[in-house]
Amino acid sequence: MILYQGIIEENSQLKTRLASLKDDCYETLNHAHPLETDWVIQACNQLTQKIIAKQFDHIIQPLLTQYDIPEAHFKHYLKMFSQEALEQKVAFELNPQSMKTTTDETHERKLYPLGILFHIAAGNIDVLPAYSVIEGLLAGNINILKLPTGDQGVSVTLLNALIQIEPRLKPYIYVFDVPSTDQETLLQFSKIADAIVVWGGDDAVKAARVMATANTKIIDWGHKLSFAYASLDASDTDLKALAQNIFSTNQLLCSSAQGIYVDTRDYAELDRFAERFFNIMKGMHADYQPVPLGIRSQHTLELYYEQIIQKDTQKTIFKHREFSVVACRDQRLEPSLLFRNVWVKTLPKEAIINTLKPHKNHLQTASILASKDSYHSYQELLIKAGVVRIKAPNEMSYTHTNESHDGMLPLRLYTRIVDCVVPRNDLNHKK
Amino acid sequence: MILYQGIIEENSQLKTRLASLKDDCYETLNHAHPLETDWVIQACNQLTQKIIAKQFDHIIQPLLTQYDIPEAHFKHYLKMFSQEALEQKVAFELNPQSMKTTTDETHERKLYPLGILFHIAAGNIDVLPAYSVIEGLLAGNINILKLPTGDQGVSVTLLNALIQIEPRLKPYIYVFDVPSTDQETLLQFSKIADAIVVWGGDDAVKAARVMATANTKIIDWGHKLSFAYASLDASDTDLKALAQNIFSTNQLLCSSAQGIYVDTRDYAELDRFAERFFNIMKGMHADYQPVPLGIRSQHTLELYYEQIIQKDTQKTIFKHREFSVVACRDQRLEPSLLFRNVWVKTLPKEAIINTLKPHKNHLQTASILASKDSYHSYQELLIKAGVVRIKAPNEMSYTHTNESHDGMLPLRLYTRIVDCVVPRNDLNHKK
Amino acid sequence: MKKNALKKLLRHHDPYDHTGTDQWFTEALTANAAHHATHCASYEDILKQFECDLSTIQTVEDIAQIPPLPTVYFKRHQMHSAPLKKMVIKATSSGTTSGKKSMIGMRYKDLYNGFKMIWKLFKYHKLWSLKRVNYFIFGYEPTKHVDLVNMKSANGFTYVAPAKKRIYAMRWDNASGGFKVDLDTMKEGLIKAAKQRHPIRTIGFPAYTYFLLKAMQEEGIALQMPKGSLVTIGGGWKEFYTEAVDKQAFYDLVKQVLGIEEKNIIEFFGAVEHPVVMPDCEYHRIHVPVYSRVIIRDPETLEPLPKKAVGIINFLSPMNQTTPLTSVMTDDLGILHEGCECGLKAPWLEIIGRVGMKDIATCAQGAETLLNKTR
Amino acid sequence: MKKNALKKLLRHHDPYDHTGTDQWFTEALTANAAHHATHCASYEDILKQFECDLSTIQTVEDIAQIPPLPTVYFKRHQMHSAPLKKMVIKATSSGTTSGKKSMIGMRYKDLYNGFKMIWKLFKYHKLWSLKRVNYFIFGYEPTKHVDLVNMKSANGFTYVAPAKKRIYAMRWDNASGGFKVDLDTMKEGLIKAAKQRHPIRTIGFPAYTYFLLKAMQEEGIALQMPKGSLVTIGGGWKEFYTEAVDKQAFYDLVKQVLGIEEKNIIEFFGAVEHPVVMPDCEYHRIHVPVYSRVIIRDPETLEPLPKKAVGIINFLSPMNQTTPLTSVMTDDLGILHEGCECGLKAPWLEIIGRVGMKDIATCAQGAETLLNKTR
Repeated sequence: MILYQGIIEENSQLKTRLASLKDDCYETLNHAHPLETDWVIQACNQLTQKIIAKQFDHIIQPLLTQYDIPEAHFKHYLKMFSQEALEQKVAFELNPQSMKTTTDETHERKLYPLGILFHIAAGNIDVLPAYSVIEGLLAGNINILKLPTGDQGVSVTLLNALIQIEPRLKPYIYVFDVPSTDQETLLQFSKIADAIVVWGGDDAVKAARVMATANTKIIDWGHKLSFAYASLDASDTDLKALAQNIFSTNQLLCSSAQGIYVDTRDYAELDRFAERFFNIMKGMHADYQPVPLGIRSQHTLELYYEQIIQKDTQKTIFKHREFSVVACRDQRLEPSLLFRNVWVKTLPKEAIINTLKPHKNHLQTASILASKDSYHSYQELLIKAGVVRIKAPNEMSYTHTNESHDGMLPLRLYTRIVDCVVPRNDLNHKK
Repeated sequence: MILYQGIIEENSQLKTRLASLKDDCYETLNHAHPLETDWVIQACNQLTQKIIAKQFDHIIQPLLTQYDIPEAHFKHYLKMFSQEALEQKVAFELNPQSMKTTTDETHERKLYPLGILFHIAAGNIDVLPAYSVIEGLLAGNINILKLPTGDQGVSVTLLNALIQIEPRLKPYIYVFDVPSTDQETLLQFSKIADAIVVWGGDDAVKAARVMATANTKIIDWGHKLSFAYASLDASDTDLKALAQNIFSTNQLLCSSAQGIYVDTRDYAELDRFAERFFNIMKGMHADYQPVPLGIRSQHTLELYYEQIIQKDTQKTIFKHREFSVVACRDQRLEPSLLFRNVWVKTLPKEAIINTLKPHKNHLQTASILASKDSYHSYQELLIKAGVVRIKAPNEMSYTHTNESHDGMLPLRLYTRIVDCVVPRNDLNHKK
Repeated sequence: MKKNALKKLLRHHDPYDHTGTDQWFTEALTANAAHHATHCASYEDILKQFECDLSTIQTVEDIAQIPPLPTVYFKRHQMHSAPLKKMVIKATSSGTTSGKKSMIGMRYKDLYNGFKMIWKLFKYHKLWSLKRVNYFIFGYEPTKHVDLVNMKSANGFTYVAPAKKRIYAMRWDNASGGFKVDLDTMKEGLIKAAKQRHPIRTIGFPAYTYFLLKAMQEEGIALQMPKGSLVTIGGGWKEFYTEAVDKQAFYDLVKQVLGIEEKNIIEFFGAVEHPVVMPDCEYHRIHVPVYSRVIIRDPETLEPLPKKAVGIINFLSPMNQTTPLTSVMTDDLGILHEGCECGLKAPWLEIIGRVGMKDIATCAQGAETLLNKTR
Repeated sequence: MKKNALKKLLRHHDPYDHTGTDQWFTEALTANAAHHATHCASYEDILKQFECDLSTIQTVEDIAQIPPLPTVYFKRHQMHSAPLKKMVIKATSSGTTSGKKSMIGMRYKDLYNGFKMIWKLFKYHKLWSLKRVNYFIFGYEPTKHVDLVNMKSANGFTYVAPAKKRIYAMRWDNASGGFKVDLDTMKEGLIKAAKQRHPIRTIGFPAYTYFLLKAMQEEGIALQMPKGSLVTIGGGWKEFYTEAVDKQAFYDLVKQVLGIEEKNIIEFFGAVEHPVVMPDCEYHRIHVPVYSRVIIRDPETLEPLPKKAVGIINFLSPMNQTTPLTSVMTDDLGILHEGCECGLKAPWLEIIGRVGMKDIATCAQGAETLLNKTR
């Protein structure tokens, strides 16, 4: 599906639309009223109301089911699009007051949009592509969105709903459903754009870097890894909270814990810790919808394989029908098998930086399961190693008001500061 | 030359130092006292005093001569490193107050350095590599600097002088003189670094993007193009001011005017404008040190060639021994022949965006030479096309207090925001 | 004595008579396991690890005791009961995104036994023919550059009936150093063949066959192929899954474009890690031949399940003495059924799909790669 | 009549007698210009544009009136007075970063005249020899893959004295499809040659020669080459500029490592766009042979300058009838001197360097590329 200036069309129109896209974008820059943040905020706010009023349940409910998202979480996310939240976001990220120079009246400094953004969306959560475009709009940009492979139309529906509410957004939104393999079309988008906003794995980020010309900015929101860090005396409360994150996100989010690092060098202690966590999971799993049979089968096979090679790996495997905990003998930060399969590894405090720093920008959230006396020293080391979010175990995937995105402020990256001299004529002084 | 934790060494030590670099950087993260901005500011301030006191004239004076930089300009640049200016810069760019959330005491937000920066410096002005490292230090980072080809040792001298003043900077500065062709070594640096800060042309930016792994950020300060935009009724005062920029910078800076776009469609008017500017240059050139013979010879040849092909290009050539003005029939934004050879092209107001926008992130400074009534509409169009600095003609290459760099704030890009939950224990409330 | 079991199995007149061959199969299988345990130390270790005593395996009910090796094991480890140089075919499975491939070896003995199996099976399905046919191979042209089992089997298949001509969809291109898809030549060849008296046989990847026929249909091409023409498909079902082509739609397409009846469309089910080929019956069901037994295992406990239950497919076969394919756990989910309108009593296998959710969505970095690796 | 002028010029006994050949040169040059104007429309246009009337050129003082073509013109335009297929040599200049190369053609006639020129010049410099020598060529091995003038001239030079052996520094490597530098073989060859009785001749790029000798010096190698050995260098001075090797240091290095005296080191100055070879004298000065005249032009006005003044070097020569090289403006700055201890009266040319500041520093985007293009 294509969404082009408020018109929804078949993919077969791609060539025609591609031919006019650059001129249409330039036309908007030339003659359209510059996009006002308030239009976007009001439109999002109204759309939120409609969603709360269940007008979009036909697309929202299947998503919640598919990703097993509790209604409460969804409500929380929805709040992010309320007028209040968006106004706060814009005020915090763009902070127009901070542009004022008090020392010199001969110069003005103002934020402007970059101009045209090309979003390469990833397919992990279906509303993310639309979210990326909304951020682009909040910063005042024209947005070209490439939908992820297998997109089910949610983004187009939501963005089109925004346009219905606020038709002045029309010339600022272009959505195309082009496969990632169609490099030629992607290159054309990137040539038009001031910046490529790329979501996705390392391959997507790398591909964008290789594709783009040097005068196209690349803003990447690559995939990240998150984990928990625990001391041996971690409380049951904390461990339960962590299990809650693992069960409820299925470890699919960048912010989901993939595993637990334990502050020990002793494998026997590690195994005891793993078993303890396994038992905690066992006590909780019934509260969550089971994962699909296909996934469970895959884990059974993967863990059966682990069992076969156990002689070599020396891993200790705790397997339940629905989840597993594997105590490893290495320290490598890696994704888990996902869907409630947790690795547990030793990572003595002294080794935190040397082990995790090589992962640098891949690190995102950590939760710390430790008593008060060691908590802060753990936190400092994890931050130095590159972690950008320290969260409570059950809140690892919970987004707070005005949070940065992977340590950066998206709206700032989508804008540029323009410095202007105040011309002599206007100033009426100076030689 | 190598500068490694305060020790100056021969390039032959490269292999040994390379082998320990990662561990030494990690050791600093692990155990060194985190770098305080104030150390850097104080050290820069003291170094500035020493330079003013002529203690570094043996390296500074040859630079000023080589680049024909007037003493006054240099003094102006020097002021940027005073305590007051740097404190202002840090306050404006990092603005730690803005990180405070007033609405929620359960979360803390703080700026942290990215960690380790790898600066790939360009060779255009000899103090720039050192400047890039100072920005990295102000943001609290460990800095690895690759000197540009043909570096004359100024950066090492200055950075070493900083370390002499403030020895606590030692573990935060590493300078290597590695050729750009030694991709293997550069890749090793980039693997250690959280971000590559790349200065230079499109090729350098592109090479960094291709080289770096996806989890290495790339912050590029690519080469830019600047120009003047004039209406036919531009004042002599403005034209003289522009000529001043062209004579004094030799068009070598990103911010130097390469040529003048004129708001007309009429080639005859364009030619008259070109001749007028030529005559203004003629009246001023004696005030400036002549460009070297080799350069002049090159221009003579280039313009002689232009003369031979004039039948095809229809350019009008105004040539003086020391400079030239060429009225062209195309509208392409391009570098001039440099060293006081100015192109003049038609660019009617209506065509500004369509002509310039394709250059997007290559655009930097424009000066507007026009009467009050058209000035602001020109400015708006130029900004929309992507220009990030609008300057008075003689101040195009003059850096103002707290100016952004190519529309971005470097210190912001060299830091990350870390969001931390305030642990329950500390907070004493919440379940 | 046990060695004779395999011979007897291969000599048995009815390739679908399970009851009549259960004992020979059991004996041949344990003999095969013992052979691998003797010649391959890591296989012996695995038998020990799972406390499998081959001597206790007496009836076909017991064969589930032999620990199945998951296909991922063959992808990550090389495991052979014969030196590499003794192998005449080193088959690698294709199509894994991660680049990890199973390495399966075959010796002359295996090939010879395989030929005997194919002789029986093809005879049963009336595939042998003395009439010359035009082959359309939706696969790779044979070349020294690549070593893919699909290529080898597709090409070998062109000797089942004498070939008049062979046209390949994927031809080696020296310029690019790789294969290039050339469906145009295939199309023109088909149009030409419809006017001739020699039957055609198409062979190969269902996806390519489908793409070409679909394109021809869109051009309004409707041919009538000579009597005795066959469409055979197989060798790579993954493409079929992702394109989600409904099988019936495919049969209708073949009928419409080539004028070949559904009963003359034959699918071969097979896997690199399982040395038995399975042609489908006229009702397009994959009956298990006597050279193979299928156990469906619980997706959570891996315990054998009864008929009609969904589980992970475990193939057992004594057909390969080079690589320990004795009992192989696939990545596929399936159901074993009994009773078919075609009259065959051998159970038939319904393939449900690959383990792991398809199009799985995650942003945890590296997970995609990992998931692909395990598929 | 005028055509005979070139013949007379080539037949003149003393290749450095300017006074005795001025008139023939002038006549040959105007005839050459007229020839090109007749066969090459764009050359005719340029003569017209600069209002050059060839008939007014009577004495050698007048030849400055012929408009010189800058080398950049040959790099950006193809300009020939003969069809491409008639050319036996299509020389391209190497070493420009931008990839733009001059295309210079030569026909048999040009080659034949060139041979006559070289015969005279080499005779004068006593370079012809009947003694077999070992050649060490710091250049490209001849191959069908590349078409570089340096390669051709270096190889042609190995017929000046009969070759015993030829060792090339740059050898074609089929694997990589490019040339590979192999200085080790050169080094070993030199060590071996020092023990033999045949003299050696080295030929080619000064930079490579320098690098090898420097490496040998660092290894403490000091050879004594057989009597009659020569070091000849030329073909690419740019490398020398950037390495900033002092010439005397180079001569000393040759003496120390190869035991060859300074007077046996001969440099050939030349440019792709100028069809005359200029060997240096024993004082290493480049005297202008009679087949060429050099005008030094004002770097700002392009007016001819007197002797001893620094300016842009303008070469004039009637030697090429395929490409209009009649008057070529180089990118080099130089001075024309008179009087030399070697006794030659022909003026000699001092090369100051390339136009354009070296290692120019700018951040205006694209400017580097532009500057490279014009060099």
